[in-house]
Formats: sequence, C-alpha cells, structure tokens
Amino acid sequence: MRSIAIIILLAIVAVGIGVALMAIPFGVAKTQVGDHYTESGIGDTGASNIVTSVVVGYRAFDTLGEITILFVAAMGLGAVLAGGRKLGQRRDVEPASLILRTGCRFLFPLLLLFGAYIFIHGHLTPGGGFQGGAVIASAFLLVYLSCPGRRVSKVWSQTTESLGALTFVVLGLVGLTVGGHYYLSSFMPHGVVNELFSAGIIPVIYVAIGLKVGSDLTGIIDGMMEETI
Amino acid sequence: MIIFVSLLVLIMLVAAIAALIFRDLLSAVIASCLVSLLASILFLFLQAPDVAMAEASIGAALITAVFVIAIRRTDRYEE
Amino acid sequence: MSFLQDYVYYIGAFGLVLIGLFIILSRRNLIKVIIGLSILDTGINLFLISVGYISKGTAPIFSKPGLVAEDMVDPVPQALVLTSIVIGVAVLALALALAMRLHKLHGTLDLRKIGELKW
Amino acid sequence: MVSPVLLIVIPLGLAFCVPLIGMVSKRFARFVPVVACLFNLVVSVQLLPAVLSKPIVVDLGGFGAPFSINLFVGPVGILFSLLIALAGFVVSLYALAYIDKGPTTRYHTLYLLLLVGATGVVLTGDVFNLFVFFEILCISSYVLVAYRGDKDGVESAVKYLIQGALGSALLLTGIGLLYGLFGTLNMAHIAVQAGSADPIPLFVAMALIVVGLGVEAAIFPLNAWLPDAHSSAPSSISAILSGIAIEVGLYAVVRMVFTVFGASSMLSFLMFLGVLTLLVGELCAFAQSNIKRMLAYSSIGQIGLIIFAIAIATSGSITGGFFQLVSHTLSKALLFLAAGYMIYRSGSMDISSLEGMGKRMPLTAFAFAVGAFSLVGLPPFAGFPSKLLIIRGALADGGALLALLVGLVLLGTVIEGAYFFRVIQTVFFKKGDGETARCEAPAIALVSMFVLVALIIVIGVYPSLIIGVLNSAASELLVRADYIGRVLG
Repeated sequence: MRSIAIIILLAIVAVGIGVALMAIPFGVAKTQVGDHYTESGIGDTGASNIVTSVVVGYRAFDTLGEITILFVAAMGLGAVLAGGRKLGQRRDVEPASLILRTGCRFLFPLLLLFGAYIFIHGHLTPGGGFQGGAVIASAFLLVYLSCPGRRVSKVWSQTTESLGALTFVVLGLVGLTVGGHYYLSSFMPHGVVNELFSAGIIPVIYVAIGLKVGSDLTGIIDGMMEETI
Repeated sequence: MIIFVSLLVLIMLVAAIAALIFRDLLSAVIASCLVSLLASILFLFLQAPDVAMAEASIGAALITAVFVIAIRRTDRYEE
Repeated sequence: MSFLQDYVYYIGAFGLVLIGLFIILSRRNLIKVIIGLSILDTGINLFLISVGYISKGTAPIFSKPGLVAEDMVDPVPQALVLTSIVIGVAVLALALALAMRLHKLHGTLDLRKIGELKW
Repeated sequence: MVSPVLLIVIPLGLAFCVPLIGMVSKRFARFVPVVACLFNLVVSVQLLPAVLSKPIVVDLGGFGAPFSINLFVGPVGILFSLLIALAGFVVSLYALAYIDKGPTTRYHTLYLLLLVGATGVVLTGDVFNLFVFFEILCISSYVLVAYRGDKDGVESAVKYLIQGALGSALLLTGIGLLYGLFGTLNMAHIAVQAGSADPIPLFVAMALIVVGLGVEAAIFPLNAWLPDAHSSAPSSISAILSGIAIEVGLYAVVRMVFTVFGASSMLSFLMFLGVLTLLVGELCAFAQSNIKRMLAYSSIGQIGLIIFAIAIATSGSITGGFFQLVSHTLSKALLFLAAGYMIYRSGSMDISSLEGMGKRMPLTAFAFAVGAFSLVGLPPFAGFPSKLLIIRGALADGGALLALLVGLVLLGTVIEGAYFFRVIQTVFFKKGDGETARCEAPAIALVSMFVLVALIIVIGVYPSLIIGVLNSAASELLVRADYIGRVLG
C-alpha cells in the first residue's frame, strides 16, 4: 500500500520533470549570462579558469555562503556529538600495520603539498580551494587511519577555520572601501593572464578557502572519529 | 563514445539500485561511492573538470569515509 | 542512437533522483535514508551540469592558446554544482552525526521503532 | 550612507570571531550575538527612510545586474531585516541567562549564523544565492534543535533534517530548471522573461520551488516536522524558529510567487491552502496538553492566516498580512520566552503543571498573558489591528467565497481564543498544590520579555507607526515592473 503510494508520487514527479525537460534540449547553447562569462571573464577577473572566475569573482558571495555552511556543519557536528562524549574513554585501537604506517609517513607531506598546489593554482588549472581542501583533509584522514593515537590540535584547526573565513570577509570589506566601492570587488592588479601571480584577489581568497575547507573537513572527520562508544 | 557513456550511465544506475537493495549497509555505501565515482567520470565527459575533481575527492572519498566511520559506530545491517 | 545522444545524461540524472527519492521515502533505516540523500544529491548535480553542456564544447579554461570562448560549455552550472557538492557534504556529515547520537540514545536506527518519528 | 551589505557581512564576520573569542573567554563570547543584532538594528533603522523613498540595489563584485549577485533592499527586505534584528536582539539577551549548559560557544555561533542566513534570504536578489542562505538558516536550525542532545531533541532534529534536505533538493532541482529555461539566476531577469515562457515547464519549476520552500514555511501538508522541532528545541530557539525561520520561509514563497513568477493563477490555490493550514493548526493546537507543542501548532495556524491574507493580493490585505506577521513574530517570541522559564521552574511541559504560576512568577505570567491576548487579537495589543486589517481587506474585495473563507478564519480565531484562555486560566486562577514561593525569571530575561511587551502594546495602540512601511511593502510585492526596473535599470 505504502510503496504503491510512493510509486505514484514518484511517477508524478517523473512526468512533471520529464515534460519540463522537453523545453531544455541537451547540448544547445542558450544562456546569455554564461556566454558573457566565457567571453569577458578573463578581462573582468584575470583568471584563465572561467569556473574559478565565476566561483570567486562573479558569484563570490555564494562562495562566502558556502564556506559558512561548511563552518556550520563542522560546528554543529561538534555540538551534536559533544553531548554524549565521555572524556578519557577513548577506545584503544590496535596500531595499524607497518606498511600502512610507513606509507602514510611518505604520503602525508606529499598529499599536503598536492592539496596546496591545487588551491594555489585554482585560477589557472582545474581545481581550487574546495578540491585542495578536500585533498588536505584526506591526508589527515590517512593519519587517523594509520596512527590511531594521533589527533589534530583543536585549537589550531579552529583558529585556521576562523581566520580563513575572516580573511574572505575582510578582503570583501576592503573592496568596499578601496576598489570600485563594491563588496568583493577585485581591487588588486590583475597581472598577466596565466601567470601564478595574477587574477587580483582570487588566489588570495582561494588560499584562504583551501585552508578553511581543509580544516573544516578535518574537523568533521576528527569529530566523527573521536565519538567513542 | 556514446555507447561507452551509455554503459557508464547504466552501471551507475545499477549501482544506485544495488544501494537500494543491499541489506548490508557497508555494501550499500560502497555502491553509492561507486555512483559518485561514475558521476565524476561523467562530469569529466561533460567538460567539467573542476566539478569532477570535487565530486571525486569530496563526494566519493571523504563522504564514504564518514559513512564508514558512522556505520562502524552503529549497526552494520538493516533490519 | 540520436535518442541516446540527446537524453542519456538526463536519463542518468533523473534515474538517480528517482532512486534516491524512492530510498528516502520507502526505507526505514536512517543510514539507508542518508545514502538515499547522497544519491539524490549526485543526481541533481549531474542534471545541473548537463543543463550547461554544449555539444562538442570544451572545458571553460583557457589553458592553451587556440581555445575560443564560443566553444566553451557554460561555466555557471559548474560553479553552482561546486557549491551544491559542498552543501551536500555538510548536510550528510551532520545527518550521520545525528544518526550516531540517535543510535546511542535509542540503540537502534530503525525509524519505525523510534517513538515519535511518525511520517 | 552605510551599505546594506554590512547587514549580512558584519554579523557573519562576528560569527566567525566567536570561536576565537570563546577560546579566550566563554563569558565574552556570549555577548557577540547581542552586539551583532544591535548593529543590524541600528543599520536597518538608519537605512529605513532612504529605502522607503527608493529601494537600494547593491551590486556585489561590481559586474552589473544579471552578471553578479545583487541585493535588493526594498521595503519588504528592510521590514524583515528589522524584524530579524529585533527578535534576534531580544532572544540573544534572553539566552545570556537561559543557555548555561552544554557547548555554549557553539550555541552562540550557530545562533548568530542562523540570523545571518535569515537576513541573507530576505535581502538577496538572486535565486541561487537565496538557496545558499536558506541552507545556512536550515542547517543551523537542525543543529540548534538538537542542541540539548536529549532523546526528543535528536529525534526531531533528524526528522527536521530529512524533510528539510528533501525540500532543498526539490528547490535545487527547480532552480536548475529555471536556469535551463532562462539562462540566468537573477530574480528580476527571470521575471522579465517569465511572461513569454512556455507555461508548462515554468509551472513545473514553480511547483518544485514552492514545494521545496514550503517545507520550511510549514504550509499544510509539508509541516510534519514543525511541532516536534519547535517543541523539543531550547525555548530561545523555539522563539526564533517560530518567530523568524517560518516567516523567512514564507517570505521566500511569496517573493517567488509574486515577483519572480508573477503567478496570479497560483494565488487562489494558496488562499485555500492558507485557510486549510490555519484550521489544521488551530484544531491540533486545541488538542494539545503540552504547552510548547500547543504554541508550535498555533504557529502553523498563524502562518496559514498570513498566507491567506497575502494570497488575496489586494493592497489592503497584504498590508494586513504583513501586520499579522509582525505581530506574530513579537507575540510568539514573547510566548516562547515566557513559557521557557515557566517550564524551567515547574520542570514539566504539561499545561496542568503550570498551575499557580501566576503567583510564583507574576511578571513572567503577565508577559505570557500579553503575548496570548495579542495573538488572539484583543485590543489594545498588536494582534488586534492586524486581524482587523486582514478581515477588512478580505471583505472589501467582495465575493461570497471570500466571505465564507473569512468565516472559517474567524472560526479559527475563536478556537485559538479558547485554548489560550484555558492556559491563562490554569496559570492565574488555579491553585497549584506544589510550592508557592516566588521564583521569578532572571532580570535579563525579564528585560527581554518586557521589551517585547512594550513593543506589542505600542504597536497595538499606534498602528500608524508601522503602517507606512507595510503599505510600501505591499506595493513592492504588487508592482513587479518597479522591482524589475530598479534591478535591471
């Protein structure tokens, strides 16, 4: 009975969306906004990766909201799990195998470096703050898996988190007073396209986002791992 | 090319249905990880390398790890 | 063949959306419901990206000379999907943390057995 | 003149500072939300005259209207941001004393972020940006519902989260369809093209968006999460959820239907839904024995009334709807705050356990009574002119159907009166068999409650104080061309 009702509901959704999709043919150019971005993105922001110029340039305010959401999730996860935690009850986990530990010792700095590379080159190559941050977090995940006793210092990760986000907010405020008097306007020189030091404030923001996302995701993993039963 | 893409989509849908059917939550999570992974390959075909990277690193790797941790702390099998 | 050419991505995306919705609506195990949410998110992301695709387009990155703006696919949906992936992670992590708390308080993840959770 | 973007950015920056301040001293961290709300209050008041004469459009990033995100600060936006700042200020004062256990620094951070999300939703002029801020609002409220970490709280947070996440998934699908149809995300830019678009896909997109937003706005079939979530959250959070969060959801629905889609055919449907929501809410509230659940169901009823009034879509009725919204925010926040300490002292949420509270905590009980009377619509409180305006607006339009619906609305009000008077009678006129010693709420909580009491009475006696703002808000909703012209130039 229940599943019939669900299937009817899903059928309605499917038909509705299917009908709507007839009006949106696949693979056809149709947007004025997107065309404008690809055509004048380099001129406006100086980033050769147009997705980056949309994420941190044209629609940077969305990105500010987005890192806020990640911040809320990391904070909230701590708050939700904090209620049930008994300190000092951490289960003794067997140490990981020698191969994992040794491999991790080699891989950890490499992964950190790779993550940093991704978010520093966000305006030139695919990738950016979010992807780089995720790589950094996966480096820490590796450490958690291989060396069960190790923990990231709460104070440090929280400080990085807050400072990364504050950098973003404050850079925007600087744009309000210095540049074209718009919030988040790109007030730094754009430089030569396709060079590392180019694209105005975009690399700075992406580094801040990368550090922040990395510490947020690490915080999420840390919170989940620390919850002991 | 289009045959290959269709095959990928087919495998992706099968993996999603597997995630629906499996009673073992760990297997279901691995199936949903496969869905994310295949989706990230499709993003690559759709000329979205940024998104493919994000989906592969966040959607496929990190979330699966978080799922696995959560399942280890709770029950592995669906009643 | 041209049918596949036109619709295969849409079929994939809405297949995922519908399967995800079905899991959420029909399953009673909380972790299974959360798996459903993640599949639903993936489906919506795939749909958004396919909306922005242009046949024979190139990625919107001026990585080498010779690329022209007219051939590039729409960058906006890609930016939106980046945002939506991160939002998805945030919601899923939070949901899993709540699931862990719920399991600790009730000893089960079965939504039928948990008192007031009537749908 | 200050830039309206500061209304969002400064509290956001302060919220990021809270954990840093919390590391130094937990006592200082408590005051950050108070400061942030005060800042927003001052800035909103300062912007008010300028906005009333001409809406301010703020370009973020400076790339011109459809290309970068813009904020639209019109009368509606400034009205909501004032309301959010006001309620946020009062509740954060209350929380200084009320929130004393658990991870308090996290509470204050998340509370502030919830308000930031709400402010962002009401000010933004971009569909996807609205979605992002909406998620900030929702995710922080999921956490805050579970803040106490008890069985009820976690259960209802899970329920809220799953339904909310489903809603946002539908919303995002709808936004994707809109982008596919129009190739833009700017509200005004969509509104220009919506008239000439193919009606069926447009309707699908609108249905998805309205259903997605309707989860948070608690429109009738989508509000299963609300009573649990509002009743098991800490009282300060219940006050914000009832007073701000649903209203912001409602704002989003109204903005989409009126400004973006210009869908007049949808309105009569919304009108019925509103009356249905009202009746369901009030009847369920009547059946409750748990005071917080009763208040939560009463919020559903009030939301129904507001939807009804706004969906009539005449200038008078929309003004009445906004008036009702203001008075509901103030009164419901007051009711939850007062009930919070009464529950805290009596140790139970059962209405019968509140017997004799009129003797034990007379000031709190008085505040509760003011809130209840205002909600029922007695003069001289704020609820009276608002209900009067709605009924006058509805009847001015004529029509037998509308008269019938007004009759149903009045019936709802009568039910509302019945259960509130039952509570008042229990609080004041029944002798409790337990203790009778005085145990008033802490001074800071009383101050916050009496700020609301004063506002309710002042607005009730001099409705003309805010009616000007409400009138221009109504015309902002009704005249789409004006909105479009301001944004696209």
